[in-house]
Formats: sequence, structure tokens, C-alpha cells
Amino acid sequence: MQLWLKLMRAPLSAKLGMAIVAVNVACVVFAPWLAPFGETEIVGQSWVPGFWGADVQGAPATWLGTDHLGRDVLTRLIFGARNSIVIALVTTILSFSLGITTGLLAAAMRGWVDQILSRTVDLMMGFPTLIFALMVLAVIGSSIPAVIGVIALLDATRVFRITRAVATDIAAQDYVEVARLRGEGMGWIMRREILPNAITPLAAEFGLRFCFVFLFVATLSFIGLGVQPPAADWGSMVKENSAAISFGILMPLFPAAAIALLTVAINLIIDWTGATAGGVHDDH
Amino acid sequence: MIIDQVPQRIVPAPCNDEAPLLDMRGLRIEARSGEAWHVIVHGLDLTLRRGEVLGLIGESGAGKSTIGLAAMGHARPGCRFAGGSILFSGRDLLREPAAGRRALRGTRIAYVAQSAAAAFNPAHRLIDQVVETAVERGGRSRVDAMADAKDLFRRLSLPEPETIGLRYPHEVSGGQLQRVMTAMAMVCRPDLIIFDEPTTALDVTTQVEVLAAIRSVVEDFHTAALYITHDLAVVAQLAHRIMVLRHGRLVEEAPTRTMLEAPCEDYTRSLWAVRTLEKPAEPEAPCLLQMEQVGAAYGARRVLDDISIRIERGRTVAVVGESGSGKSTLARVITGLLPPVAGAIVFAGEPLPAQTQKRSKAQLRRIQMIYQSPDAALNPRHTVREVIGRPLEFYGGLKGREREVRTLALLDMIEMSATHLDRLPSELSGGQKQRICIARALAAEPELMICDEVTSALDQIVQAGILKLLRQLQTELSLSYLFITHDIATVKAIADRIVVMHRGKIVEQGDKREILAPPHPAYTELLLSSVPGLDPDWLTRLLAERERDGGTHATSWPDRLPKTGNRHV
Amino acid sequence: MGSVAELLAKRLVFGIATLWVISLLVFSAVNLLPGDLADAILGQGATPEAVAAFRAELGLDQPVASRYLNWVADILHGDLGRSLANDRPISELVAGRLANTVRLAILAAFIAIPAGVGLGILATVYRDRPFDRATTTASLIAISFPEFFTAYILVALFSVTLGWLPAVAIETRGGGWQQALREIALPALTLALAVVGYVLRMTRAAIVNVMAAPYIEMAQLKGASPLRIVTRHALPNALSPIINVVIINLAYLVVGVVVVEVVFVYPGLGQLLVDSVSKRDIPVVQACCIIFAATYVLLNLLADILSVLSNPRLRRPRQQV
Amino acid sequence: MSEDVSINRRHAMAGLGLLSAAAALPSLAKAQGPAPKRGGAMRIAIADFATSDSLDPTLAETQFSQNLQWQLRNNLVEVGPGGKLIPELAESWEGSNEARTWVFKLRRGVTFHDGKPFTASDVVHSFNIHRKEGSKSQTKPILNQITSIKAEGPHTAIFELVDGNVGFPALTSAVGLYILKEGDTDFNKGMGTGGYILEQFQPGIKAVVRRNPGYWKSGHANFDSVELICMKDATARANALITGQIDAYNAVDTRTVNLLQRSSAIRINRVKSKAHFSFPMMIDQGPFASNDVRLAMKFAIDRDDIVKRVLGGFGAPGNDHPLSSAYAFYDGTIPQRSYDPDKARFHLDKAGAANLRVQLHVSETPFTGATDAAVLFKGHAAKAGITIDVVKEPEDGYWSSVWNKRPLCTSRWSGRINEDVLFTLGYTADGTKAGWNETRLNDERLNKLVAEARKEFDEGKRRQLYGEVQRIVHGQGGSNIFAFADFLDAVSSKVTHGELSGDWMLDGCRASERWWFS
Repeated sequence: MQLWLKLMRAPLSAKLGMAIVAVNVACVVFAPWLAPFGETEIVGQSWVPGFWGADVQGAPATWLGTDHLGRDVLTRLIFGARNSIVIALVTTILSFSLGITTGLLAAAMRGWVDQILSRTVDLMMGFPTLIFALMVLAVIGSSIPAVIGVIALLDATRVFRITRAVATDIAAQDYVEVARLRGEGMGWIMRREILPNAITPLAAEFGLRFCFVFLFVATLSFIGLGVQPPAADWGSMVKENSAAISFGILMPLFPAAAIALLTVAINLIIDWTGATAGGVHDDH
Repeated sequence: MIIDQVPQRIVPAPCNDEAPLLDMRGLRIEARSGEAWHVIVHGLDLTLRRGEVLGLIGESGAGKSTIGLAAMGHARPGCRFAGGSILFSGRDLLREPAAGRRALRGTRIAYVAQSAAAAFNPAHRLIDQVVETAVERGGRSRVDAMADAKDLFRRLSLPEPETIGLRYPHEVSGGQLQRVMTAMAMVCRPDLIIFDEPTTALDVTTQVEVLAAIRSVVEDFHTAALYITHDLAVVAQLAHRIMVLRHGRLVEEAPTRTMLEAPCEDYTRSLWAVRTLEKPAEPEAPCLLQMEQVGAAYGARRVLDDISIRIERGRTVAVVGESGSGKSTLARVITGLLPPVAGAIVFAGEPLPAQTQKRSKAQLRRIQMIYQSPDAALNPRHTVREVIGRPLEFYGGLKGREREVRTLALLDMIEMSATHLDRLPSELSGGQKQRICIARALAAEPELMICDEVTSALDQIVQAGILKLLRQLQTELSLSYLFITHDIATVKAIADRIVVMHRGKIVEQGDKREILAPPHPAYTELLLSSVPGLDPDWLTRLLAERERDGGTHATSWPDRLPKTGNRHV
Repeated sequence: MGSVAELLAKRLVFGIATLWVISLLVFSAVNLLPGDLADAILGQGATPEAVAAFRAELGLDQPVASRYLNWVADILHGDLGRSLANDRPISELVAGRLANTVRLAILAAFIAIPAGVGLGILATVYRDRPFDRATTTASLIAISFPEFFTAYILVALFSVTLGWLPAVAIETRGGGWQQALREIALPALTLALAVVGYVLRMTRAAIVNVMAAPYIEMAQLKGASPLRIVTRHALPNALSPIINVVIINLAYLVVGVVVVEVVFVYPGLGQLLVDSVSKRDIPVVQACCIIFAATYVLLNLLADILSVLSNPRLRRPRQQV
Repeated sequence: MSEDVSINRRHAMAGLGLLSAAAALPSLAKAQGPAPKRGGAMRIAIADFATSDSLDPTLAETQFSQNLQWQLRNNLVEVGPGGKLIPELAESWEGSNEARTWVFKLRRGVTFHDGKPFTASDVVHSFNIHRKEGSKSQTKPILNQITSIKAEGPHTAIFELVDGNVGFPALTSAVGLYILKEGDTDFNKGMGTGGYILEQFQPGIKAVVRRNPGYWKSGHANFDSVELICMKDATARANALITGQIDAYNAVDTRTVNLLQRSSAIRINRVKSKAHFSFPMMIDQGPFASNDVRLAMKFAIDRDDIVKRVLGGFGAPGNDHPLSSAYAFYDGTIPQRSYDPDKARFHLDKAGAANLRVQLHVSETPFTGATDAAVLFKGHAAKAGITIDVVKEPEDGYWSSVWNKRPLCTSRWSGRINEDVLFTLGYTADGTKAGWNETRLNDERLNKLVAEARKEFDEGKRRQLYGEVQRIVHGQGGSNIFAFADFLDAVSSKVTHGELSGDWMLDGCRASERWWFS
């Protein structure tokens, strides 16, 4: 109930953000029921305009027109939400699990554990992300689990740095010293003393990293390593149809707008929760 | 020397005939908590004449800082003016446009903040900050303003007045910074200066110097001042008149002497509650903890040297000293967080392993620690139940109902109740939080409690409560305390023995009465004499005394101890 | 200044160690990839005989360890080696492309960094006002557009529709530096748009963070104007995180621009690296990775030094009197 | 063309049968216009390139280096539009001794870029580069049939073959068999007899050439300079052409063909090609040992659907043998196999392999859209009760670790010079030895037919022989050849050209030499 009240009192911008996220979540969950056509169903000619060109002869009844293969763009967007969001979400969760665990470990243990972890991360960050992903995916093949794993690993380095920075401050607090003096084990200190206090800035970071992962998946799709056709995802939709932009066809703007809208929405919510100061969003 | 031959301070009576410099009428200020606004200053009236020093005193939450800032037409983020007027030489600051208010600030109304170390911009040299307003907005040439600033530095007895301005804030000690800030306030010769607890963060010995400096310039330039503090003894040295505030309302207002000699309200009297406590003498008891010639170091830097202390069962040893004297390090050595490099510690007849990790659960349980700031010592995400329950479970293996019962018993012991069980620290007051810390320590059923400045972050009346509670617990449970503090009043209230520390060494130790009675070694003397007395003439007399005793040491002590106020640990 | 020199030396040693480990990692990683240069170049026509002959010619039949040691020995003699694939000196292959990459990065940085920092400062001055909301939202949108898409939109607008700027950067011969600038304009703008949002948001966040400090309230109470408070009182104390984000973005402009290179047909290092990885041209991959890693290490070093210089506490550690 | 050249027509015609070969589609190709005009700076964007490109003729070649090679160098024989053999550095040739001995008369008065005259020893040198011991050349397998090459005087070269081969002159037109200057070892200098002289070559970026003023072919190499530019991104190529930064590009994105055609300033050249796409099955492996299973797989694919959806309609369905109508001996009488799940089921049942489950290994390396094609195939086959698990493989290393190793994978074959090379490599025991026979087909009859046709001068008989070969592959082979792709180039309407040749994109990779600005 309290949460509900809090939500109701949120500023307009945050409500807007939550509404957009809610629509996206609905798409993820109910895609087959929401979409007017099948995911790969061809409904007409390629690049037929949608509502703005309804008078065009032979145009099927589609809201946002059709894509390069004549599939309904709205349907693809709805199904694309599934792939894009789920992949980004799983990746982000994975990278946070890894990054937070190692980050807390480094902050709580200090000494050589911290040194080894930090230097390893420095090393990984010295390597261009995209190239790293390309090489690893070339070795293990570009399947969705591989993409998720690689991005999660790369992203975990960033999460590690932030977690370590936040947790190091917390680990210096008196209450952590109290726990140490009591004789508590490292696990308890990490899990019960440090983590609950690091969660707010990390949650803010989660939102941002989620967006970056989203973009990274899109970029990998552009290079041909992300989600494989004929499955829909927003990044590949932009990529597959981007050629049309030069011919004044608006279609690729829709998936791009979907990406932008979700990113903005998530950030509006983060801004509202007021924890933006916690993150060191140091890269892409 | 700024204090010349004035043996007896003559308070110049402010002229009553001219219009007041500052006139607040029915001032209401609101603060936001969550979605709602609530009143924190309830229709306050305040008048200040030219050249007058008005003391604002009260506990935390009394609204005194808010009122001080209001005198500049400034409300902190999350606060707003909700009514009344603030007339400054006839102009209503609340109706003045932002630019108009801004024009007054720095030039006609200046501000001296509590922590000069935080209020100086770390990125710029002091002199640049001091002359900024004069040059940018006072229309003075830089050369002229700098000359003036150096003159003020000299008047405020800062060392090396010609060059100190070239330093960065972190290169100057706290007491000196506070004087530089006073110079910064003065440089435009304002009509009014707001002093917001300018000496609270300083050691007592430094506080004396700053007080003397402030008083001298304020008198020299005949500047009006609002002096905000929680310490009546301090304000008594400067103010012509004192207003006691509580919860944003006026409790009592009177000329300084009247206020001290015959306060009308009980509340006013409670402001020096701790001073009235004194622990009676007790007989000797068997030894619990013995430190023998202990030394400790951070890396190559020796921070403790040749420390031998004996703590008896059921008795209190107070360790006093200024910041940087090594008294908190002593606590870290005993708890094993900083293993000693020399000497030995014997606890209950057994040698205590140097490192925390090497100690047994039982050894850890028998020594508990309470910290200065309960905010930092309580995990903000743990409820009272978890905080107190954890040591019960960890040491005693208590679970479920048993643990609940014991937790409630402990809460009862610290005079709190079951209603607090599920609260988070943020939902408790400062005093309650410190009580929870005490309960957590008690839950371990310790024999020795190390109390590191446990009362210094609290208001006087709360302090008195905590001290009484600790004394009561000591009698009931036969606890031993190692009581670390810089406050002599607290020492009187709780200690059996006193250890005076300075620069990592013990200067003097012994029975309380012995230590507090003269003669003292020079350092103890300085420390004790710097504690302000509840007497408007205390400062004047002290300065005169020190002058007579050959002079320089009064003002030069802090300068010879540049590390005070800047702990590098 | 002793601490600066010490820091520099420490970071430099660590940097060199990083480069070495990266070279080792890259070498083993590329060797782990399925197939080798002979397979990759010969493609479908890789008959066993041809592959064996080619391997022998390339020295790929030598043990892995000895190939690595040879490479290290060459490097220590200042010789980057030759490309296995087309037997050209790597220094020659890399030099032109490195210059292109750096040129593009510099131009993009010249657009993005002043714009990002400047707008970030203005956003703080007008904090929570329409200007602030507009710039922060716009920056978010800029961040959330995939780079390749920004590129296509810019091309559609400035090249195809308006015809102001060339669509691809193919170094048309002649035309001098104006022509060169015109060709590089769109790629630089694309990169700038990708970067400006981050710089803006970080600048704003860093300054806002500082704005809660007591000395900012002090500056207000001294009557300083909002602009002066931000630029004179807040900015100098927010420099360290801003420098960091600027440097990290600079590194990104050098190492992370493969996509922009592809879209604008811009011959930079990124494409060379991707291509060499797919061809298993280990010496070239090594050279590129080392250049990228060195860029990262050096820029980080620069960030550290600038951070120290911008902070009097670190620049002038308190002397014990 | 080449009216000044006399050909030994009997052998050229009889040997190869030039009647069909690559045919430009009349609707899209430009009719032959006026005489070529000189001048202008030509800029061509090419999609297929690598930073490892080099002018070493023994290395595999991208479209980029192939175009560049033919700017700088000539072969003995050139393939013209319609698959016609045109004498290039050889003025004429004659086979004797049951097609075992081939005498090439070389052109006189041709000089290299540095002025050195072209002689027979250059020919010997150029062929021996591929033939020598330890050569990495891919052309080596087809040159293994040569026992000796001799220069007889400066203008005659004599080739002795192990066995008769009437198609040998055509082989000399192959990629890689460029005529180099004797003693020339720094291939990247680009020395040759070609119409252009190398000015600048930056692998993976671009190459610039200028016209060779002393070029021996009249009416060819008309541009003052030609710039070949590497452009991987299809959209970038299209944008560059639309904005006039280039004049032509290859590999048009099938998605945007219709949009590009709207512009009057752009022309699309669509040419039928010899390149085929297939899902080869190894006939000595697992279920594919049964011809009924193979037939079931061939009936279980909807070729038209794949042509439409993967090739955007720019292609033709395949008929499970490697010849397209662009080949001379294409047999159009073999009935087109079409999608028939019921027949597929029938063959499965016959083989006792109902509920067949197979793994199809795929990557985008063979051709763009391979994954799409595989996924579509999976859908088609499901209706016939065949379960196909599509296994994504890494693009890098696909040819070395997947193709020709997995029982069922994805493959692409570029066109070959003639039927003999194609069938020998792809479908005979010799091809298995050379590592090209991806289906491991080893049919005695087929081996014999191919060998016979190789020596047969009579065109009618050859047609018959190759017809039977096609039927064998169609009926028993492991090749599931589902499509032939068209070549799509986009050119500015300022550019004029004659009839287009269809063995490679961009007029057989010779656009620089054959085209001109109108």
C-alpha cells in the first residue's frame, strides 16, 4: 500500500517512465496475444507505409507498415521487445551477480584478493569491448547464450568497479567494524552488512547498465552476432531496415524509437528514485 | 597580541536609540519531510542592534542555524519561508528579489560556518577566497583587498600573515582556518556576521584562541553578530544578550549575566546538565585489563608509545586528550584492529592475542565497544530487533522466543520498549540510537566496554541521560569502562581514574580527584584551563592570566601543535 | 610533486605489464580460434596440400611458444613485424590507419567534449529548469540511439536529402583540407553525438554531487552568482570525475569506432583489427591490440595525472611541519 | 569485339560450344550503344575485400583483388559476354595429339608497363608459379594435368597435358592465371600488360590505377583513372552511389533494389550467374547413405520460397545439379524438382527412416542469408516429418572446420570456367582427392562420362555426355542445390557498357576495362 502511495505521488516524468516500462513488460509477457500477426508472417509488400499512408493501394491494414520482407512492423516490435528485453535483462542480472559478488569480495577482503581482482578487471578494461566480444564469439560461436555470457562478463567489470567503490566506503563504516569485532564471517559481512547498504546506488546502476547492454546487443546484431534471424529484436530490426532511411522510408525509426523510449523511461524512473549520484558510468 | 591590557572586560552597551540592524517579526520557516511541510520555526521575533552580539543557543533541532541563515535571506534546500518578515537595515529580505539579497551577502552580511575545513573550497588558495567578495562585488582592487586581508590575518594572530593566504585549506589547521574564515567575513567590513557554531568542531585549547580572536575583531570593528552555539559557556564569553531556543520557539531571552545567574526556565538550566554530575569515589577493585608498555604504529609512523594502563573490574578509566592524541588508536589496539608493535595486553589474567581474528569468540564477547556516532555504528538497514538479536544469537545461540524475551529485557534495561523493536535507526532519535548501541554491547554480556566519545555527538540533556544509564549499568552488572573523551565535564561525571594523553604518549594518569586538582603538568594545565567556565568573564580572566604567566604560550600552543584538528590516520 | 612522479612511475610499470599480458592473451586467444591464417586466406579452396605449403611459408608450422618468443624478440628490436597475410610491414599497414583513427577521434573530441562539458555546466546552472530537463532528456535520446542508426540518419539528412556533406569518407583525391574536413564531418558528428550525452550527464552529475558541499553554500552566502558558483566554486572540485569521463570517452573514440568505420567506409584501425582477427593474421592483431591497450593505458595515466594536478590535496600533500 | 583478332575458330568453337553461357537478362541490360568514349575518373565500390588482399596470383582472391588484377594484367584467354572465349594475350591456339598438346600463338608487340616486351617465357614463368613444388596456389590442382610448358621462340608457348582436355584453353582464362613479367617476384608492384598502371594500393581501403597509354587492346580501358573502393556496408554503398561519390558498386542489397530503381540516375544490372547454393549431404555418412533419404531431403525443400525470401526473388530455383542455364551444356529437359512433402514421406518410409532427425550446420560464411535459408528449410522439412536441427557455426574458420567435414552443412559454389572443371572437382573421385567433392559422390559411370567428355571434340556428343552427368547428380547425388543467385550491380546512368558478362559481378570483374562514361 505504501509503495502504491509512493508511486501515486511520483512526479509526472517518473509516471511516464513507469507507464512506458509497463507497456514494454506487457509486450514481453503477452506478445503472442497482443501482436496482430505472427512473428515471421509475411503480410504484404516490403516497406508499405502504415497509418500515415493508408490510402496507398494494396496496403495491408497495418499500424506501422511493413518491414523489408513485408512483415508487420508492429508485430515485430512487440515480439522484438521479448527478445531484446529478456536478453538484456538476463545479461544484466548475470553481470550484476558476478560484478557484485567479486566487488563485495574485493571490498570486504581487501589485501591481495582485492589486488588480484582489481588488476584483472583493469586488464579486461584495457581491451576494446567490441573486439573482445567479436573474438570470443568467433571462438565459441554466436548463439544467444554465448552473446549473453560474453556481454555479462564484459559488463561485470564495470559493475565490479562500482560495487567495489561503493562497498569500500561502506566497509569502512563503524557498523562493519562492529561485525568484524563480533567475529562474524566474511559471508555475513558481505551479505548482511555491506550489500543492503550498497543496493540503492547499484539499483540505479542496474537501470543504466540495462540500457547499455540493450544498445550493445543492438550493435552486435548490427555486426551480425546478436539475435539471429528470423527472430525479431529491435537492434536487428533497425539494422535490417536501416538502408531504407536513405530513401525517405520512416520504418527503421520505429524500432530505434522503441530503444530510445525504453532507455529514456528507465532513466526517468532512476532519476526519480534519486540514486543517480551513486554510479560511476564510465563507459559504453 | 590582540588582547592588550584590558584586565576586566567592559561591555559597550549598544545604542538603543537607532533603528535595529536586523529585525525579524513572526518568522515562520517550514521544512519538507517526504511529501509534507511542517513548521520548524514558529513565528520568531528577533531584534539586533548595530554592534550588538546576540547569542542563539539550543539543542540540535532548535532551529538556531535555520534562523541564522534566515538572517541572510537564505533557506537551505528543503526549507522555505512561510511567513513573517526579516528586515535588514530596513529592507525586507523575504520580499527582496534574489539579486537584491545576493547583493547584501558577503558585503553587508557575512557568514562564518561551523566547519571551516568543509566551508573553504579545497580547490582554491585561501587568499583568493578571502578577497573574492571584496574584489568581485565590493569594487576593491585586488592589491588593496589583499593588503587588508593580511592586516586582518595579523589582527587575528594567524602565523605568517603575509604568506598563510597562499596555502590551500588542507594545509592549514582547523583553528587557523576558523580564523581565516573570520577574516573572510570581515574583509568587506559587514554590518552583521553570523557565526554558526564556529568553535564546535575544535579542541578546547584551540577553541580558546578562536574565541579570543573573534571577540577582538568584533569589538574592534563594532560589528553586530549572531552567535549560534549549543554551548552556553562559549556564548557567554561573547554575547551581550542570549536567546534560548527549543523546537523553533523562544524559551527565554535575557542579557548574558542575568541568564547565567538567574535563568527563568528549567530548560535553560538543563543546558548545563552534565556539569552537575559527578561520580563519587569508589574503592579499589581487582584488575581486569592490563596494558604494559604498549606501542602501536601505522606503517612506519609510531602513533602510540609506552602505554601502560590498568583497568579495574567495575570501574571506569577515562582517557582524555585532544584529537590526534592517540586515544582512539588505543581503543583499536585493545580490540585487536591495530595489533601493537610492542608490549602486551593481559585480560582477566590471560594474555590477549594481538589480532581480532586470532581471538576466540569468548574473548571477543567479553570486550565490547561503543562508538562516537551511533549513526555510523548502526547498520541503517537493520531493525532494532536484528541489531540486538544478532549478538544474542551469535554468542549465546539464542533463537526465536528466547531471543525475543532477552531482547525485550535489554531494551527495558536501556529504558526503551517493545514499540521500538521493528524500527530502523533512521526512525530513532540520536539518544535512542546510542542506547541501542549500548544494548547491542550488553547483549554480548561483556566485562569491558570501550566507550569512544560516546556522548560527544549528543545534546547535553541526552548526554546526562546516557551517562546516568552507563553508571547504573556499571553498578548493576559490574562492568568496566574504558571511557575515551575530550570533554572534562564528562570525565567528572563518569570516571574513577583519568589518563591524559598527548601525541601518543601518556602525560599523566591517576585517580580522578588527584588529576583534576592542581598542580598539573603543563599540558594538563592547558587542557583543563581551556575548558570554558560558566562565567562571562572566564575568557577575559584566562587571557589575562596566561598573559601574566609569560605570555606567549596561550596563543602559541595550537600553533606549535599544527597537527591538532587534522588527523592523518 | 614527488607523489606525481611516483604515481607516474607506478602506473607506467603497471601499464607495461598490462601490455605484456594483453599481448600474451591476444596471442593465445587468436591461436585458440578455429582455423588459422592459411585456412582463412585459402577459404573454400584450402586443399590440404596448399594449406601445408602455405603454413610452412608463413612459419605457422613452428611451435606456438617459439612463434611468440620470436615476436617478442622482434618487438624488443623495435620491429613490429610483417603481416602474414600480405607480407607488408605492419608499421606501414598500421601507420596510415592509426593516423586516420586519431584524426577522427580528435575531431569528434573537439566537437563533443566542449559541447558536453559546456552543456553539462549550463544544465547545472539552470538545474531543474526547462533547459536542464531538455538537455538531459536530449542527451539520453542521443545515448540510446545505436551509433549506426545515428549515422544513417545523419547521412540521409545531410548527404542524401540536403547534399551538404559526403555520405562516405573515401578520401577523394585533391580538394585539400577543406575537402578532407567535409568527408570526416559526418563520422565525427556521429561519434560526437554518441559521446556528448555521456560527457554531459557525467559533468552534470559530478557538479551536482559537489553542489551539496558546504563550501557551495558558503559561496551562496558570499553572494556569488549561480554561474560563478558553478564555474568557480563547483567545477574545480568536480574536475576529477569529469576528466575521467572525458578520458574514457577519448579512449572510446580511438578503440570503439568499428561500427562508424564500417558505415562511413572510413579506413581506421578498428576495421583492420576485425579483419585481421577473421584472417588470423596474428602479428597484425597483436599490433592493433597493443596499440589499443596502450592508448587505454596512456589515457588512463593522463587521467590520473590530470586528476592529481587538478586537486591541490594530491598535488600538495600536507607537509609535516 | 576484338575484330582484329583471328581465332582458330574450329577449336575454340568446337571445343567449348559457346552458344549459351552467361546471358544478360534483356530487361535490365543496356543494349549495345555507340563506340566507347575515353576519359573520366571511374570510382567503383566493392563489397568483397580483405585487409589481407594482395596481388600475389597464388592467393585466393576477393572480388576486389580480382578486379584489380584484371586492370593490371591479362590472361592468355578472356571470357566474354555469353561465356565466349576471346583471345587475349594468346592470338590463337590449337590442340592436337587427342587434345594432349596445346600450342598457343602469342600476341606480338605487347609490352609490360615498364616497356619490356611480352614473350613466351613470361607465360612459362606465370604458369610455373602455380605449379612449382610447395606452391600454395589453389589453381595448382587444375594445373596438375600439365606435364610441361615450353617456350618455342618468343611468340609460341606449348603445353603438354597428361591426358586429353578439349577445355584446356578455357582453363587459361582462370582467375590467378595472369601473365606476369618473368623474374617479377614483388607481385604487389602490380606489373603486367593490362590496361591500367597501379598508382596506389592500400589493402582493405582502396586501389587507384591510371590508364596505360600504350595498352594494346583498342577501345578498352577507357577511363583516365579508376578507383576501387572497399565498402563492406550495403547501405554505405547505396548512399555513396545516390550522392554521386561513386559511379558503380557490386552486390546490391536485394531489399533496396526496387527503391534504387526509382532513381533515374541509377541503373541496376541484373545478370544470371553460375553461382549455386546448396545443403550438401555426404553420401557415405549415416542416413544419407540411402538414396531415398537423399531424395526425401530434396523433395522436402521449398526452393521457390527460399528464392523469394532469402534472395528477394533475384535468383532461380536449383534442380539438384550444379549447372544453371548460364552454362553451355545445361540440360533443361530434366524435370524441375519441386516441394512435395508427400513424396518426401514416401521416400523416407521406403528407406525405413521415418521421423528422420538430422543436424544442419550453417553459418553466414557461404552466403548472406544462409541461416535464413536453413531455418526456412527446417520449416519445410517439418511438414515431411523430417526434423532438422539448425546448428549455428562460427563464421570464421567455417570452410576449414565445418564444410566438407560435417555430413550436412551449407555450401556455395561460384561458377567454374566450364562443365569439366565443375564436375571434376565437385563430383568425381579426383575431386575427392583434391578436397572439393563435398558430397563424396563416387559414381563409376559419372567418373567415366566426365573423363570421356573431356576428350570429346564433338559438341553434340559432349552435350549428351554432360546431360547424363546432370541426371546422375540430380537423381543420386548428395547435392541439395536449391538456388542460383543473380548478380546485382548498381551503376550510375552516366556509365555505358556493352553486353554484360556473367561469370563474375561487374561485367566479369572487367568493368574497368570494358565500360566508359557516355
